[in-house]
Amino acid sequence: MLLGLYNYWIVVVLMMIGFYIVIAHGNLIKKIVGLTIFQTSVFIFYISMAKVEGGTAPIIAEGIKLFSNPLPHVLILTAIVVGIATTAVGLALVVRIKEAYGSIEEEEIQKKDNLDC
Amino acid sequence: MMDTLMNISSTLFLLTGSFLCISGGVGILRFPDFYTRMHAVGVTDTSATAMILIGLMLQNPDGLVVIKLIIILLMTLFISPTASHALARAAIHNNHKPVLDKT
Amino acid sequence: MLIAATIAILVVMILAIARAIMGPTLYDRILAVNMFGTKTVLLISLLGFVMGRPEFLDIAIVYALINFISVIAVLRHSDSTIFKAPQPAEKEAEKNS
Amino acid sequence: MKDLLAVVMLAGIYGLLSASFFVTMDAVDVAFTEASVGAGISTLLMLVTITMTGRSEHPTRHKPVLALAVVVITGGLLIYGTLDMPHFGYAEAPVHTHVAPHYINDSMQEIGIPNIVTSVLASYRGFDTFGEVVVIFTAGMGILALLSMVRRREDSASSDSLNDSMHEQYLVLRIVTKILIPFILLFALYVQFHGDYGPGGGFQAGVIFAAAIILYAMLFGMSTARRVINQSYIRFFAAIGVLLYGCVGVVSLLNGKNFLDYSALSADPVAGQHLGILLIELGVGFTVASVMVIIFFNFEGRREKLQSQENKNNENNNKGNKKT
Amino acid sequence: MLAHLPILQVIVPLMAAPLCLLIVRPRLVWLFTLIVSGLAFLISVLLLQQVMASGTIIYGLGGWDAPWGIEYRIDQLNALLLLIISAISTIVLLAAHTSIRQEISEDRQTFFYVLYLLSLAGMLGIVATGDAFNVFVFLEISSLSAYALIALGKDRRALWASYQYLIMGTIGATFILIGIGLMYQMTGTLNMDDLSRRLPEVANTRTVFTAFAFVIVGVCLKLALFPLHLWLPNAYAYAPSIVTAFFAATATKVAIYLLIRFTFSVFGLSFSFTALPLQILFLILGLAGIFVASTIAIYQTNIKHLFAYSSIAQIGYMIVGFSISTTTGLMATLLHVFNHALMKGALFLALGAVMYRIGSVQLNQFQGLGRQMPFTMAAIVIGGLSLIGVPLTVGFVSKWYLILAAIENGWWPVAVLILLGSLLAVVYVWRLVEAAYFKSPLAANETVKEAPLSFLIPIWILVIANLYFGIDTRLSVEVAQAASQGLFGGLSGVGVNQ
Repeated sequence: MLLGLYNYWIVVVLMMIGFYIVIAHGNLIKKIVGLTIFQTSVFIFYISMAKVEGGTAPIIAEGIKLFSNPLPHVLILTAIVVGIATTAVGLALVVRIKEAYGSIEEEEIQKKDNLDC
Repeated sequence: MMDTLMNISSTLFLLTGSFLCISGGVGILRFPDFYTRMHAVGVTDTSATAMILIGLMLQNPDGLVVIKLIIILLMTLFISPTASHALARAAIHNNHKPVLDKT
Repeated sequence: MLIAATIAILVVMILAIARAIMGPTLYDRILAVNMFGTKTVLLISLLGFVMGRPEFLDIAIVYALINFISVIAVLRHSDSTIFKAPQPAEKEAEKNS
Repeated sequence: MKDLLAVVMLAGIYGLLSASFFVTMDAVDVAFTEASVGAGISTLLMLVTITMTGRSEHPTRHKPVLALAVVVITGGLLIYGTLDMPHFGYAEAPVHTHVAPHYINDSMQEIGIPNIVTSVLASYRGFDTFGEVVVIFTAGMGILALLSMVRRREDSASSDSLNDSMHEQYLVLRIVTKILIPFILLFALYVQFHGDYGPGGGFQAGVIFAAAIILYAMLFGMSTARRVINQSYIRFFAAIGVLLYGCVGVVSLLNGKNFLDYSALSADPVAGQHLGILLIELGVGFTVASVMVIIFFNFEGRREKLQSQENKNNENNNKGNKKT
Repeated sequence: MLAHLPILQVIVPLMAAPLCLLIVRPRLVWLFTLIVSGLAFLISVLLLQQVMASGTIIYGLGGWDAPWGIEYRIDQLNALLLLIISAISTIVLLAAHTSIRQEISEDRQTFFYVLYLLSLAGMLGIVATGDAFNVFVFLEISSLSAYALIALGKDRRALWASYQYLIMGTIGATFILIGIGLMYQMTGTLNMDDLSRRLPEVANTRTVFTAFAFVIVGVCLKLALFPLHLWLPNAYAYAPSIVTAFFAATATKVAIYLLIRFTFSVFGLSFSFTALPLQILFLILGLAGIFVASTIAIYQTNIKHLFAYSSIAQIGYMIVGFSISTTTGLMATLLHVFNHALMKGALFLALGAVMYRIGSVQLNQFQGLGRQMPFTMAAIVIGGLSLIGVPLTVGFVSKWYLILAAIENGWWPVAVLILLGSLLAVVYVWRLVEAAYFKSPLAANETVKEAPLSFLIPIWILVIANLYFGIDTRLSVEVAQAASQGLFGGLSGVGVNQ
């Protein structure tokens, strides 16, 4: 009976993989990759809640009665844009950090900072 | 009559396409070095795509869909050989040696 | 029949991912990703038919496009100095070649 | 996996996979966007970044027990939360019974566009989309504030040298691309204006348009691309997109309706909706395309600067060796 | 146009931002930004009057009714926050040109003002909207611009701080997104008012519980609540002075607003404080925040760090008031939100002035500044007294109501602890005063002059506000009281549909 939820469980696992990469890895680019995976998994979660059994894409055409829910699609369209914006800014920061510190490893940067002050 | 013919032919096309796909997949996994793998993929990719797309065209022979399918087909015919070519070129350029038989 | 083709493509996708993970060299990975992309194009077009709404093929076109662009991007940046320094895995590959 | 390049490629594959999943979940518009963004643009940006920051990750010594604990707790909480959810695909779930039916049943009369997603995106929740455009604009400004720099001659020189090397190497590529680019632009326009009837719309169109330009820049060298596309104009285009969107809203304000109420744009409300959606999609397209180009050009500019510096250093080293 | 005030509040700065790009000369851009921000301030004043006069204002965007379209919903709480944000931003901007011209290179200044406006608009949008997902969108607008603004700092550590903030902030935002998604899945709506009506039906499901937990954690990440505060000190310390002054006074306040809005209005008091042991949890975290942060602040040598940690401590006070969750307690929190904005605005602006003259805010640099920059240092002293909570300053008012609330609830120990926390504030403020007035200036700083008027005017506007609202508490108290009572009445106040 709980099988009706398997989809959400997979999504949760994906989310957690991304989340783990973000908080556990020391490499700045890897953190950002993890962030994208985390967000994408959240998108998958939204989209799967919009699915209706036997429904089709919410584009009205004759002869089709049952549509999936369009609202989460809209939300996720917006969220994807937000995601790419964040990724771009984050990567720009990584580039600048590399130029300033000569490294993109969290530990080394911390060391250099401690030297600074 | 016509439909049955079409169905049969599309089925055939799809089957051939799938077979080519699989063989390509096996190839990319099993072949010893980069260039041979590339051969496997480069050959099967294009033809398999063509086969399957033609099969789909026969499935649903009406206006826009077929046109789009043709566009996709053309794009793949353009792109995938170009990509393979450029890839091999780059591999050579950054002197990446093929495996010659060790006998 | 469509289903059969879809399954075949999914299988191939898995193989491609395997190659992309194993490597060993950069070019193997690019190759695998490129193959994966073309297979995705096929998968999308097939899915359209499987779900009975084949008018959404634009997505497949975009895929083909994006795939091309990403391959070119990798190739172009493979000229830059940083990629010239190969990974240990690749060094081994060079050795037994 | 220590090779960042492989990491990025696999991330791109994840984008492609999730997009195919969206197709199976009937979310064609989302799949469209995810394909062009998740698999395309973000992978591209990460690649450029890697070429600047180096490709291998240093091994981390400490064992991240704490991180693991946090993740396990969060995941556990989420799983626990899913237990009372309506089942997957269950048609009577509140999601499908409360607000959405209104969109599905009435959007055809109120807005008259077959693509429900577009009508919700552009009209019912038009303000969210305005916010979305502003987010992209913000990102563009942020990139400019972080990466933009005054260009000098030696940078372009280095890019020219790269340019030539590409020329010898990828002749075939260039020719094919030359043929493709016009079609890509055409396709972008199709996506832009077909968004009311099928998947697509301003955002996707903008990304595709930008993709064409990026393709050109990658194959024909940045300096050539800079000659074709003037940076300062692109900034203005980005601004104009946002302004166009906003002005549509302001016009409806001046006509005495609420902000972004397109029915104020014309005597016949449905026609007004059509006009409004057309205009704002244009605005979205403008902003997205130009911001994407801005982002890519600034990253590339940084890369060229670094490369030219490296070349200079190498030359100096060689000179030093000769002297000794 | 009066009917359209709620939306004008947000779109005026929002659309001014791209216009800035069309103006080239930084000075003009600054003037333009200042005018726009002043306009926003004017609008927020009018809004506050309207709300106090005629209750909640509802504004349906795109002309669609609430659950289908997005609606703006301004009650006393929103109006108060809008007023604070736009006022602080306007005052801070007065000093911007002088400070920015020195701290940011010529070709970046335009982008600075664009991002500043965007961030302002984002905060206003978060506060004004009545739609859960719209909150997320505007949250991202303000955060993205914030990351870029912080990274504009001169020191390279600004980049690293900004990156950490980006990671933390994005995780927080994604958590909020997950929470909103779960809520939506159980209720099928995104409109806050609608949510507050439909959530009770499903209140005892595990999903809603999870949704609540995620939203709260996400907001607390943005809020820099004690254990999650790690991104804040560096971000404040290395950002350009103007940015620090603006964010220290406003950013965390917006997060507090979100916390209050979600717990009281959306989930409803009865659910919020029974589902989780939220009350006691927040009480502990708040008190811990007060003591730990104040103690760390005492050992800082970089004064920006010092006041950043004191901000975390002040957030602790607000959370304590929030956790008391009586009308008085909430009122104290809102008062403290208002007052803390005044104090920290003044303090960080004064630090900006010191930065402008000396180029550093290390403690030893302050030696003897009491004689060289008398007005600036006097402002810092008054701000510090206000932080401590000395009578006749605003700090006293909010602490007074806070202790009152604690005692009403019979929480004597809490009241005592709050007083002890203030004593810690005495310590770290004293170190600054000592350095400034009882030490002879460094040889390097012999020739330092008083800060220019463009700094002194905004600083002293804020300082005088500090004193005025400390003496004549009618206005602030009245608004805060109305707001907290409105919250306990729930969201469904008398709506004036426009």
